[in-house]
Amino acid sequence: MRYLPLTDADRSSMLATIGVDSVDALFRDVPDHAKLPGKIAGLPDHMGELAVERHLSRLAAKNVTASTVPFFVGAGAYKHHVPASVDQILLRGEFLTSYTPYQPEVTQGTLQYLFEFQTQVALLTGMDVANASMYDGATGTAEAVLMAARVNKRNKVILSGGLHPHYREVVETTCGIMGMDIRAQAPDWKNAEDLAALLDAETSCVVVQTPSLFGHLRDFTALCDAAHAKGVMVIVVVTEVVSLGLLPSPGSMGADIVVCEGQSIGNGLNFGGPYVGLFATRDKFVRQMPGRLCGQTVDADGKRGFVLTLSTREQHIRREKATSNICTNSGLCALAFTIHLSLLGEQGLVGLARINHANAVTLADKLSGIKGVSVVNDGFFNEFTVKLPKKAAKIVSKLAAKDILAGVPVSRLYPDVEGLDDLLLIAATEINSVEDMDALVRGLEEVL
Amino acid sequence: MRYLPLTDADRSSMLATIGVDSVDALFRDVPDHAKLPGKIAGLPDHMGELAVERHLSRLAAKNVTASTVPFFVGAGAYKHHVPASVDQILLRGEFLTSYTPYQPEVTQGTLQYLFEFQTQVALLTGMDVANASMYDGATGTAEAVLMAARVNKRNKVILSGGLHPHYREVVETTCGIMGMDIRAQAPDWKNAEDLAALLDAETSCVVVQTPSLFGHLRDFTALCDAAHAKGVMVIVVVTEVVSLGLLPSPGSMGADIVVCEGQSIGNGLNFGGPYVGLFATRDKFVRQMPGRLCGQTVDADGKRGFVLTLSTREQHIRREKATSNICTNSGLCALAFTIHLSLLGEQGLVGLARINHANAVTLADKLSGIKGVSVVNDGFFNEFTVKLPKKAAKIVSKLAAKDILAGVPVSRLYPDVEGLDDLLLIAATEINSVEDMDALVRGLEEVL
Amino acid sequence: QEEALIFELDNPGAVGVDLPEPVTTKTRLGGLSPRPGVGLPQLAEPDVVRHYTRLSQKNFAIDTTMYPLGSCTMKHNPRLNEKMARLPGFGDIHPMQPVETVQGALELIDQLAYWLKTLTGMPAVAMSPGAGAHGELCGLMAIHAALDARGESHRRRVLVPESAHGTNPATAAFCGFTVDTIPAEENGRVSVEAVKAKLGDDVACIMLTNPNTCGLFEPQIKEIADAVHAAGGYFYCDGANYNAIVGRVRPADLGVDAMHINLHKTFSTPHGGGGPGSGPVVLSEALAPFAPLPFVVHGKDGFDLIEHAKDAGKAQPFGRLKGFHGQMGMFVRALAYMLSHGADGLRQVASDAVLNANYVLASLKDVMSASFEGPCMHEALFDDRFLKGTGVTPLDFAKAMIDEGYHPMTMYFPLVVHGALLIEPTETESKRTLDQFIGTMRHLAQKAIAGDLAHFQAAPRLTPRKRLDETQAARKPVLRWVKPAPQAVVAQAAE
Amino acid sequence: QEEALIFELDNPGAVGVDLPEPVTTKTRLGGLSPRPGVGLPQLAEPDVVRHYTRLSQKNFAIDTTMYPLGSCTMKHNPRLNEKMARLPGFGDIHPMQPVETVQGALELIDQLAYWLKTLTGMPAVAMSPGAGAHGELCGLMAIHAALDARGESHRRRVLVPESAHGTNPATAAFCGFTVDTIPAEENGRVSVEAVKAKLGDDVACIMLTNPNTCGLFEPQIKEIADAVHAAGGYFYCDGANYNAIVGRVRPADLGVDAMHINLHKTFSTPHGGGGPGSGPVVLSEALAPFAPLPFVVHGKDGFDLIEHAKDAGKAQPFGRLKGFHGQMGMFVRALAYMLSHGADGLRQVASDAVLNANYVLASLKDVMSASFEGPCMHEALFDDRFLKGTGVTPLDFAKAMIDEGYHPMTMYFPLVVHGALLIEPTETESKRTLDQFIGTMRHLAQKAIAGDLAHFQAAPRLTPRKRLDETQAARKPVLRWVKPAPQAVVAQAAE
Repeated sequence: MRYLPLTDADRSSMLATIGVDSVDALFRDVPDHAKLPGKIAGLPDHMGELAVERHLSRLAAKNVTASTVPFFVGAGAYKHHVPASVDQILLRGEFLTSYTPYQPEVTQGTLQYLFEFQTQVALLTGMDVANASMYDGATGTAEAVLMAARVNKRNKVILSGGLHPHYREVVETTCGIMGMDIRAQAPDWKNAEDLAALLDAETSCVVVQTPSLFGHLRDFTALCDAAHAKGVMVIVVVTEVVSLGLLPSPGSMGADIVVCEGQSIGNGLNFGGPYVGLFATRDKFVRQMPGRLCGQTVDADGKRGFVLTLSTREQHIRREKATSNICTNSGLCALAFTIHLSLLGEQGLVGLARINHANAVTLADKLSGIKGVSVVNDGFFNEFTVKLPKKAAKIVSKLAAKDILAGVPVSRLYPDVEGLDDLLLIAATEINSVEDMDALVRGLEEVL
Repeated sequence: MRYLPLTDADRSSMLATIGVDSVDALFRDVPDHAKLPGKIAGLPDHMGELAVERHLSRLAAKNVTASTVPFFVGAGAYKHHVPASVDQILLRGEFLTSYTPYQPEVTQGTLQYLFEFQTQVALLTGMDVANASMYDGATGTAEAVLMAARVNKRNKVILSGGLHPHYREVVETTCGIMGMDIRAQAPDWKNAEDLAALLDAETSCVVVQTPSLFGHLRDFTALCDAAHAKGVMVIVVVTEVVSLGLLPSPGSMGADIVVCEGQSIGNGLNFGGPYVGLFATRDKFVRQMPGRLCGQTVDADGKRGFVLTLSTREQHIRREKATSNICTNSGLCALAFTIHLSLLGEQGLVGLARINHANAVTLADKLSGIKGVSVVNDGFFNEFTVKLPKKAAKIVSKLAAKDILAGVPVSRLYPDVEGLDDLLLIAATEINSVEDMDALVRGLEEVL
Repeated sequence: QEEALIFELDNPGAVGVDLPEPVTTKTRLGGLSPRPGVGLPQLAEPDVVRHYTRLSQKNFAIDTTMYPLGSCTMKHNPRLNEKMARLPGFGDIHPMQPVETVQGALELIDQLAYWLKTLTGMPAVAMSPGAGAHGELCGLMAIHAALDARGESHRRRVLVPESAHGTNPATAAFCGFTVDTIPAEENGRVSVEAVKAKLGDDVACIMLTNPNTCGLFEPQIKEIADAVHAAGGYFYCDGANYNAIVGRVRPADLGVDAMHINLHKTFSTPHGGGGPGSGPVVLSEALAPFAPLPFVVHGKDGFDLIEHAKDAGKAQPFGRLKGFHGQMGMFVRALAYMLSHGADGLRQVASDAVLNANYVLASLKDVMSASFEGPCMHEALFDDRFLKGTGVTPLDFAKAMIDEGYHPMTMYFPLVVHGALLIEPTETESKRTLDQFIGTMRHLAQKAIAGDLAHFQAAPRLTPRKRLDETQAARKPVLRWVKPAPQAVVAQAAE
Repeated sequence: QEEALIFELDNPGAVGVDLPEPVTTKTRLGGLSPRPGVGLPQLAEPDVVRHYTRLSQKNFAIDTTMYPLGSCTMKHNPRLNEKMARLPGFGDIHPMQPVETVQGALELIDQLAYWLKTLTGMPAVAMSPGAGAHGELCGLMAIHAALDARGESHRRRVLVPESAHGTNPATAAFCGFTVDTIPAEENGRVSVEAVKAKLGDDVACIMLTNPNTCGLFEPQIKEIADAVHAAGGYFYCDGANYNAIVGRVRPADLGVDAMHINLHKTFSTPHGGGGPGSGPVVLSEALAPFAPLPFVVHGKDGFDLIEHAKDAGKAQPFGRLKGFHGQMGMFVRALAYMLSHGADGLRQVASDAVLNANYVLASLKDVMSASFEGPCMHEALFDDRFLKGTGVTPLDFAKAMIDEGYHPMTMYFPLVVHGALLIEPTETESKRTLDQFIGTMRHLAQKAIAGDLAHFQAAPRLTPRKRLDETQAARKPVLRWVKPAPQAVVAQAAE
């Protein structure tokens, strides 16, 4: 076995040193009935690299990849171009094969990029501080709801009808078990809900999303003012982080906690994971924030250095009194995010956001020209909702058969809600050429 | 431009420091007529990564890749499986973006792997010493011929009819211009030539290949004895270095210089380059050896370390009296070779050689069963010659149209020699499954 | 070499990417004004690449040194797995593509699930948890749901041994359970008597790590499981240390109802400086119906993805734990690792991991104080008794290891022994490396005992930073860079 | 940290690859006996990966530090280029596949040729040379062949300036020419008078580097070319320093007949610790017919590859220089680089390379001795006059730079000045980096002048090895590892 360096000669000599005559003797605490006499049945023996590559390549070849077809699928994960240097740095063993930086003297590399990541997230979201990443946007949202409850000791939660249903479900599952009162609003595909009207003195927080699931944009300043007047925390969720290059920051609107899915920057689609949750808040709430934090300090010589800090919030110190049970973050995805965002820089991020928006505007115009098709949105960033004259799910299937991946039917996310069957979410990013868009228009015209 | 860090503000301030008012002023020595006023016409402006990737991916997609079809092409370059870790180490910036190790204190990494490479090559070839690599096997062969002439001050060169024609042509071109008398033998597809009979007191060297172009094997011990008796140097060329895991080493047969194409270990096909030439000889000839050499020494503290050495042979010291004009080696390809060979180790190399041979034997048996097809070879390693009832070039084209890459028609290498049109070189390596072989047999049966 | 923060390298006007002009300048922002700016620094690509390459050089990693961090299973991360995860057919597919366009991805998840179920002997597995602690959450939520379904919602007490990872009690609390701690025995194990003493009809489950955090196999595990079951509770097993028994012991045979598997430990998906992880949870028949959404099933036209309770048939999923379908990238790596090892190799993994740990234990126990009699499982636990009177703390000792080129072991965990030093070599270290490590540890232990306190207190000496002031970091947290006021910039430039 | 040789890490019984059993044990070796053994060491993959990763950490590289090695053009190597070269459509195709299955590869070669011809203004290019010196060989062979075709085989003298790279005279000698050295002028240039004084009807060509190795553009280059042409000779231009003028000056406009282009310098294919390179040669009308085999042409069914003289039409190829068709992997990288820069970016490359060098020159000339009046081109040449009387040699100075984190500049080349220090920053270094570098160089120069000889003689202090004994290495060459005799093994084990 190529990964196992011990030879039989090594094993014999080591057993002699230990003073037992077989490895089995080392497993003496295992109940006899549970000791397997040999390898587990039903699984193949070890394979060489070539065989493993062939096996997995065969599976991979059965999937239709985003880069090879006109591709407009979004709904919380977006196909962007990631510079080649990002992945090359990620693959450096010093980053890839190191652990959580518990020994700061030999992990300043990891710690410094985490500090840079936290700063980038704070800048993007317009907030004071950010943590060193969460599993993803959805779990980050649930953590935010729990954090809000820790801050204001209230129990009622209002979820916007523009919130991604996966996020809503994760909040319902995770916070519901804690006994919180979750009030999810109906799908707000018309961008018409009035959340301020729902807030009261029992409300812990209200969770909104921008752009919303349906692509709608809103200014939440008034909502934040109304919420703060009632002691309610406002959690703003961003599932397409590139939008923050063009749209006003949640911080500037008054958000108390901002959660983003960071996949769009630095990370591939990966069929949904691993992704990276961004989590930012105001200074005053920092000790209620979940997740790992990197802080600046000095070393014995007075030089600037970085350490994990405020770990007294965390499970390995506080155990059942911790702010969260989280132990693992999404370090490598955060590194990808940080490197890509460093390459983009101010000019690149703003430019990328503008290209995304321009492509979406262009596509929306083209689609509006199709008979029976209308764009639902007034404003949007790089994704919008269209109303079709037929069921969207069927149309998407027919287009997939033509090797066009047209978007996400709203009914896939809301199978139980009536009246949404003809809605389709369509995303356009910098990867979409005008030819791609024309292919979608032609394809739609054919199948409608 | 993403690769150019200077900003316009930087440029202005730097020009001020220099004391000129424009970059143009720095080009004042350029004759006016040759000063281009602006960018060169006929070429596009700069492109982003996505655009470059798409442009090149379109070109790449027009080629049929070895991994996707039944593949039996050899004739001096072989498709083998290279472990993933090889390329990952190669891509480490510390190796990829460093230069020739002229400053040994900060390039011990490069120097040590070159020392390991030299040792591996010496072991494989059965020789005393090896250099730190040449451009490829063909240029290495020409250098070997020139080296032999430096050793014995003779002018006549005998090239076996089993030598790869590209190697022959490079020798003819490179050594011919020096006025050497090159006697290339007729293509020896029957493995019948008697080279010992051609040697005389004017002969500087005889160049043989094993396995030969046609896949034949020979014991060169008697030839070496005969040559040495007449003061003739024997140069043994190996174009498939994996064969050295199974076949007797050229050193054990008495070779004076061994040249190999090292591509098969660690390096992809790359449409013919870059590859890596291995070059080994006897201790007594080391000061006539061309190319870079790494040697062991000690540092100021007495610790073992490595440096480039014997550079008094080289062009940057000796100028027109150098042993060769070579300045660049094939360092990164040598690194790939060294890492892959380290992973293989004794057991892996021998095992790989046996699998290659077994696959070739199996394929030869299968092909022999086709009516009108015969295997020419008595012995072979992983490549052999078949005689077809029709012109091989046409058969190869017809099979290519069926997405089977069947091998190299001998006529492509010898278009001017009659009687070779029905010969086809077929290689089988560890990548060929029995299904691949059966596909070739079926394909051949269909087109014959 | 010093490396500034990326923000301090800002070079306004430089670009690190080249983007085309937008196809239109028309905007449809629904009345919002474009953001005036973000405040990000600008650098060209060469400067970004150099910055992060240089940062990387400040890290220790498995690729560069033995990293015997107890409980963390820092084993070799094969690059084949990275290559496979980057196949466009896995890396470049969207979770919301039509299922007919991702059949290979669903098949991969199904195959990985088969391996996990077969190895553990369990009938079901929930694939979506994002890490170990997330898996614990999944398991406890399934237990919660099962209890509710049984009408026993009053069962809200969870038994957790003293030696448990902090995630165990934190997770239990996170699910609204109360935590009841089982004291550790003298021998580092949990006794069935101690458990029985805590059982009652308000007990939801026990959370037991096995092998436990002292690196010991719980010999009474089956009796404990039986007792808990008899009392109407479930047995959640923390699988963080599954590396020690994979292929040799099936958790199903120990009475386990739920166990998370850290793919980033046992199955070698890289730790990446802290994540991402992946924590699938195997489930017993009793808990299987409550597994969360989504999951893969064999449909009539291939594989189907069940994303909603209404499509779940007889199952009663307790909800959803994560956006989309789980850590696909980690699944590919883990399956590549499993295929590479096979049934024979995985058994060897456990054998060699345990052998290596016992070899370290046997070779050091005369100079360092082993906390418990051997044999141990995959890690060897020492405590600070051997440092008594020397003035050298476990922290000092650990920092001295750094100067010898080793990443320290885990310190001060588990909490059940004083000054714990937990060494996990893993199965991918050679005997040669272990012998060198043992030699160094013996040398350091002897040096400490010989009274060379100064050596330890001054360590580490050879690192980019000396010991860092963690107290200052926590007292006045500086969690982000802030652009210096113009005056400060001037002062800095003048330096 | 010390790293043993891979051979010293031999662990017999370990494997680094897992191979299946052969499909048959039947052999057909034509009477040869299988080799008894090779003597290679055996290691598992983790140990091999760690070994080479640790070795890599002993190197300086562009990715980690400024590397101002004059004449070597150590610029940023974009990873995009590496990614493109690894596309299976380029990396996984065989040079002898049927041409109809490699049309994209031939098209890429054709496109790269178009770029090279357009940039240089030359009508033809030979693609196959494997490196710069190999390109020189190609150019001189073409000249040789052209002279022979003209019936002027008596022209066998080649003029080479004193300041030339050693490859120039070596190449000329390699082609059977005699080398006649042109002395350098006081101002570091070659004068047309000095050339004219050497001309005669036995002159085959002049080999001139432009910009030259002193980092200067030859102002009389056109006059020199005209004089050589008038005398019946050819003008071979060494294009090693083309980086300085790409996009701003077309070699064709200078009267060049042949010039090699180091793709690994101007077009940023990585140096990789010494190679591989790639050295296409652009050719004038006069030399074009003699370009070597093989070459790509536009055929009626797409691209054709001409591999034999009989298919070459009116061309008279002088032969073949290399197996197969050239350094395809480098072609892909170079074209990716060219497309990324475009016509506008490539012009900027030259401008910034020259600007950076002049900035260094201007910022250091008051403390170090500049060899020639500026402006320079892409590199700044200093000599050791500023060290006079200090006892510090250029070598000492260079080693002291290492301790400051910089790879030294080129030393003792070109030979035309005493104690040369040749600094080439390249266009991919930022002003910030240059300012830091300049600050360090000024500091070191002042330290040397202030008399701190000991500091320099003891340098480098911070490297894995102190200065190495090159004399011993050359006097008693040890060029390979040899297995120690059994006795030595025992002694070593006992240590």
